[in-house]
Amino acid sequence: METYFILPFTLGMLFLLIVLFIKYGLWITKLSHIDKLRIVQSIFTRRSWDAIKESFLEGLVHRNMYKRNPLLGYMHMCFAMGWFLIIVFGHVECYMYYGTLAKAPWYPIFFQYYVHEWFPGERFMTNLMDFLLLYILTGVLLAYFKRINSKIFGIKKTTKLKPLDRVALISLWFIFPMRLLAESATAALYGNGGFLTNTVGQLFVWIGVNSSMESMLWWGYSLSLGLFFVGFPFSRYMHIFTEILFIFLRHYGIKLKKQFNSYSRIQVYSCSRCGVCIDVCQMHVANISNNQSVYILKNIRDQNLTDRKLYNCLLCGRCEQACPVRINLNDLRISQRIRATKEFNSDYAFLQTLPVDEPQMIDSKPEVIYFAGCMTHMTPGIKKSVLKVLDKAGVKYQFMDKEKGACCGRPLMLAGQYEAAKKLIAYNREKILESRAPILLVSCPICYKVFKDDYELGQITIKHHSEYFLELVNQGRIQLAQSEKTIVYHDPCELGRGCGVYEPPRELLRMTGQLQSVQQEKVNSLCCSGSLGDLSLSMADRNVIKAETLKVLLQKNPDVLATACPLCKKTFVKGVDVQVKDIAEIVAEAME
Amino acid sequence: MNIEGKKQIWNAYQKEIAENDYFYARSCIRQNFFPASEVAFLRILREELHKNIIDDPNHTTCTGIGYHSDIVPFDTIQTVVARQFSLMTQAGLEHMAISCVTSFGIYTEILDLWHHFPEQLEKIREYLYKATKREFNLPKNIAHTSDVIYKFRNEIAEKAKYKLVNKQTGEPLNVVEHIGCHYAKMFPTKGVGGAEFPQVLVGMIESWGGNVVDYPERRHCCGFGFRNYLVQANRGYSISNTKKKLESMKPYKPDFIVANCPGCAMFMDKWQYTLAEMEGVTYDENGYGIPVLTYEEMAGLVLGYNPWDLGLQMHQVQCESLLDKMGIEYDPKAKYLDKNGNQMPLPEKPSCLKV
Amino acid sequence: MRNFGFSTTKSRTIDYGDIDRRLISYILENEPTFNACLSCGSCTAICSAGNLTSFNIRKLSLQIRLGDLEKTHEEIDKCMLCGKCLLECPRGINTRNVVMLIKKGLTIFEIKDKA
Amino acid sequence: MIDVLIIGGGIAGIETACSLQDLGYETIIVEKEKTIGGHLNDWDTLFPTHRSASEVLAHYTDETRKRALTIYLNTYVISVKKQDDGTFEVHTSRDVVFRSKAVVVASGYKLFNAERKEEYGYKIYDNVLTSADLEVKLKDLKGEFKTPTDKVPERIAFIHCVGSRDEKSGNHYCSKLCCVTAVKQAIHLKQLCPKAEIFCCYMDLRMYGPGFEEMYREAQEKYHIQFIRGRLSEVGENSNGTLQLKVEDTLAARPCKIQVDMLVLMVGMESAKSTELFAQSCGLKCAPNRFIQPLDHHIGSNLTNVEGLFTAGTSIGPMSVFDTVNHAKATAFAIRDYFINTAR
Repeated sequence: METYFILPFTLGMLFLLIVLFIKYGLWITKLSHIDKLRIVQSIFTRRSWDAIKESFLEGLVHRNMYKRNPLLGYMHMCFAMGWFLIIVFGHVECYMYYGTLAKAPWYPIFFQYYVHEWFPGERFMTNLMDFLLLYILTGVLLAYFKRINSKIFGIKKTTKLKPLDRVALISLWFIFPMRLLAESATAALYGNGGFLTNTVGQLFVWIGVNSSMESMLWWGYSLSLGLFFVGFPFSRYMHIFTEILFIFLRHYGIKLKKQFNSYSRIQVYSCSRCGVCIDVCQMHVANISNNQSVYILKNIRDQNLTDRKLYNCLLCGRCEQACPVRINLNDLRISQRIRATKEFNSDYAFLQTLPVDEPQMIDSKPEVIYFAGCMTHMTPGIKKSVLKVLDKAGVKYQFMDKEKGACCGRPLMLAGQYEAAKKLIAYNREKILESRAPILLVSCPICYKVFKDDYELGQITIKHHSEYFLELVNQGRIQLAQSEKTIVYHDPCELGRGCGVYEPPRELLRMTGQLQSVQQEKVNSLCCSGSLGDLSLSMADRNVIKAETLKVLLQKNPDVLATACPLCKKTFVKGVDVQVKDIAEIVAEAME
Repeated sequence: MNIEGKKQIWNAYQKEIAENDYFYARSCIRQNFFPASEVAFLRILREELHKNIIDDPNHTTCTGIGYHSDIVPFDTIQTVVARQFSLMTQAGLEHMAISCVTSFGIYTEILDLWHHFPEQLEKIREYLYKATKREFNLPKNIAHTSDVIYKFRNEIAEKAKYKLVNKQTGEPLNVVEHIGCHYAKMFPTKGVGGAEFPQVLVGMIESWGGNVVDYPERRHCCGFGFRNYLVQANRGYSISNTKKKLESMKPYKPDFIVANCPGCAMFMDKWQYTLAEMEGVTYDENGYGIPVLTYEEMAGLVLGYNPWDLGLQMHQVQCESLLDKMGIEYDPKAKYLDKNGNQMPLPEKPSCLKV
Repeated sequence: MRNFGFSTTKSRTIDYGDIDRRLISYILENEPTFNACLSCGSCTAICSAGNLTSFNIRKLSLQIRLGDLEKTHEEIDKCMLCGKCLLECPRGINTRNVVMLIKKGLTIFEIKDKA
Repeated sequence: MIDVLIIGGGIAGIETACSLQDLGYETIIVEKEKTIGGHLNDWDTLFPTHRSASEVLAHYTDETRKRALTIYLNTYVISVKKQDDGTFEVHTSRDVVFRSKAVVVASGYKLFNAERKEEYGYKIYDNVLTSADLEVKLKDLKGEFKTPTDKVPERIAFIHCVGSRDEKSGNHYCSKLCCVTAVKQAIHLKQLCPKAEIFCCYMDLRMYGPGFEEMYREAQEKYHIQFIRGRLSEVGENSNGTLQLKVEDTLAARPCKIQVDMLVLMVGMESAKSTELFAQSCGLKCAPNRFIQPLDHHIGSNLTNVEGLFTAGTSIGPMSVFDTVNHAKATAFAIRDYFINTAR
């Protein structure tokens, strides 16, 4: 009779398994046909092994999180690794005693309750299990502290909870202390147990313990487990298994689409809400602390995402870079914007009626086709410099949007106007292909990103002017003179994190001046705050964020603040005394 | 509405109106559409007020309609006006009483011009002399005929047989007054009460027992606007303006409209018919339309003249409802009899406006 | 109804007692900076869509404020959301958000263009 | 013989007297009203801070008492005559003739009489007020704000430039303070009647001073006051006592019809009638806008064409309280320079 206490655990686990089976089953069946093929084709390849390796490193060891925040990583590792090992060794112990693995699942879980006698290796196993329990308990202790005071973790703010999360969280907090108490009570009654349970058991002996009290504690242990399992699929703890699924799918080459789909959902549920994204978000500077990725993902799960939160994000990609689970946070947010705005996309019918440009070069095809973009037209210095360099190097080029040009489509993409963007893309794409130029040269990283991701230009290589100018230098077509001026370089979000271009601008700057490093650069660079990704951020807030970014950039008092984006330049140029220059301008000057 | 404030403004805009001996300048529109009004005016002046007024058959149009339609040059109209003055001079008179508001505006404008540019006056004297061998003196006083009635409104009130009062309820009738644009908008000091709150008709209405209705579009043009009516393609604009006015006065339930300008009286009357035919709307509660009177007709009714002698049967909006309200006795059978008692041809019935 | 060869014209007057305030209220609720517009026209002068079409964001904003929504749909669809106006606006109006709110508002309130 | 006679006991006159006393000169002030402070007495709050006008007034009343300044109330100046020895003889409505070494004209301004814009219906339609009437109304406000016909207003319009920049009113100049006053009053009314819709019909908005533009922006963004670029052409009264305004929204190039419960006319400043009177008696030169013509707009705005005759405050043109106080202080220094130079 007294073994009824296994019921909460068993039922809870049964429930959890059924729910997980249904959920994962649905998610996987809802993947596109191609994605499913990808899985079938990859399942028996090296990719699975890589996925297992990453699952171990990220799902259990939490390596990425550890790198970013050791204490937080350790806490997560305690829970994940500790629990995993305790289950594994629980089964080992069970096998050692019963000689079979075909025992009901509650035997390994409540092993101490069932088995009180000696068997070969018993001492070692008991102490090992005690050690693992202690290991987890240190993690639990940290979790308590984190709730009380997140600052000791170096986290500005901890995530907020909803009721089911709270149930799961509290039951989780109880599981291992309860196990300790239950095992200790048993140890007290039977005079066994390892270094931990035996010691705590001595205490029980001292206060006096009986079997009903023991049974009660085992009930407590089972109940907290059962409760946790029931809460599990509806709480953030879904991430534990979903993350593994996500890692496998990612290794199988499945990519996020523009439309929110099953894979997006898997990504959403993979978030462990560790809060790393909250930490790196620059919005805090402007006292905005409700729209960081972790909250957005939670809102997506809870289906209560407001426009205000959805659109108030610079889409700088810093959180995506920092995310230990490597969730595609930017694209996830954009897919939500696509969903929110799908009913009102423009068809840009006027594009069909625009006069066709006279071909600028009829006899020979141009070396490059240059697309300045809207923002570059607002910074004539950049445009002039690019053209000057091209002329000096004797490059045959066609200026695509010299007089009249349609927008590249990236700003629409950022706003979620995917269908509208496709219209502009089709229009511009045709013009680019018509030119027969092998290289598309761009000055604006915002354009660069969309050309690269969405234009499908085939053989045409897309180059930002920093990349192209470096090529011209290497080919000896232009020569640069080095000056003594100190320069710091600001990585534009779309060029750096967006397209992975970090080195070419730096190389050019090393040739033209004295490049200094800054505290947060390359993947960790800060956003200038001018981003078109944010639709609702006020100018005042943008200015506050900009000021903080400038503080980091100008720490060493450089002579020149260089960047490679007209929007970054335009954003920085108001409000600083230091010279703000685009790479193109610097190169053009250094040619003389 | 602060009446004291209004009176203060009126005090600032009282003009001099001659006492007697007027040279009468007729109006093209009035003599064609409201000929009985002119007759009534002369009768009131001669028989009721015992004034001397000369109606010279040699006088002509002032050519104001042509002038405002860019057909008659300015020098020409000045010469025509000069000829009227010469007729006045020839009659030994010094006071003009002008029936038409357009003419009144033109006379005023030309006299003001001559005042500021005497060389222009000399030129016109020369033109007139060359053309007709006529010479002229400038009038000492010019008044619109409504100014004259205004001046003697109290004398008329003393002789009144009827009041502007609903006989059944004893309540004063609600009257919308409409002042022709050219009466005071160009020269506010030349109109009784100024341009913003003219008193000329208000004075008559109030001294004859009526209640003046102030409504937001009170100052708005009747819609005539010369070219806007005369060019058929523009008539939509003309009628839209009238509609705006009528819509604005409708909530005040006016018993009738009175105008001092013959064009205004005509357009506010006739356009009611056109609007009813075009859009099926009328601006009173019962579908008869709002009667539109000239101030001469209003004075005539007050003095107890026969409505058919006043030519009220010639209006588009029929006036019986008003006559009934005022308790004026009339013979319905005599409505379309000519002065010899013969039946005239009956007008066609409108399809919407009730008669 | 009889045809006289002319007809009354609809008044062009904006009657403040009878303005369609749905869209403007929705925009102001979500983007209060919209009201700070001075009608300086710099947004329109720099506009990428304005360079290609007759799109005039200043005029459109004004019409929305006056509840004149007869052609808002057709007009706002010309905007490419490139953000140049955002950089140009002397009063820091979040123009791109305004555009998105106009588009969304037209959808929410089912406001269609007059044919 | 006293050192300086000051015509006008408004803030300009008192500030000049205080500053002159600090410099060691003896003054008397001649004020035509029965109390000092001039127009400030009728003002509720001051832009751009919404500070109570009575606070500023109290400051000057205290100063007057503390310094025991000599002030002749209920006394107006009839003529100012310059003597051969350079001193002045000032005849007033009192029997005494004042003699002084210098005279300061601090006679201020008068407000445009809105009745002159008949088409706006001031004193004819009950719900038409001037900005000055509104100040008085706000100053004496007890309980809920209501229109003159006792209604909680749902719509209010402010009309800028009433009698300013208007040839037809005889004033071609800009009164420069009405714009910001309208914004201040609009905000104040919006605070009192949060549900009211408030319109400001303007020709240009001239937010020239510190904090003015910020206030304007606040009015737009926070208080949703609607600014219509267009000048009121005429006002009509509806049967329910509301007013119908005709304005063109010149930016939209369309006529507008606005029905309001209350209309506030932003009346401009004009040269005081009394100034014109005695200006003639001493040959003081007036500018085409009828205010006194300063000797030099840039470096001598306190001096006039008559040596020894100075100006302070709005006798030379529209000025805010802030500008007036500064101008008056500068006048004191100009007088000291004059005395030093003539003694030499």
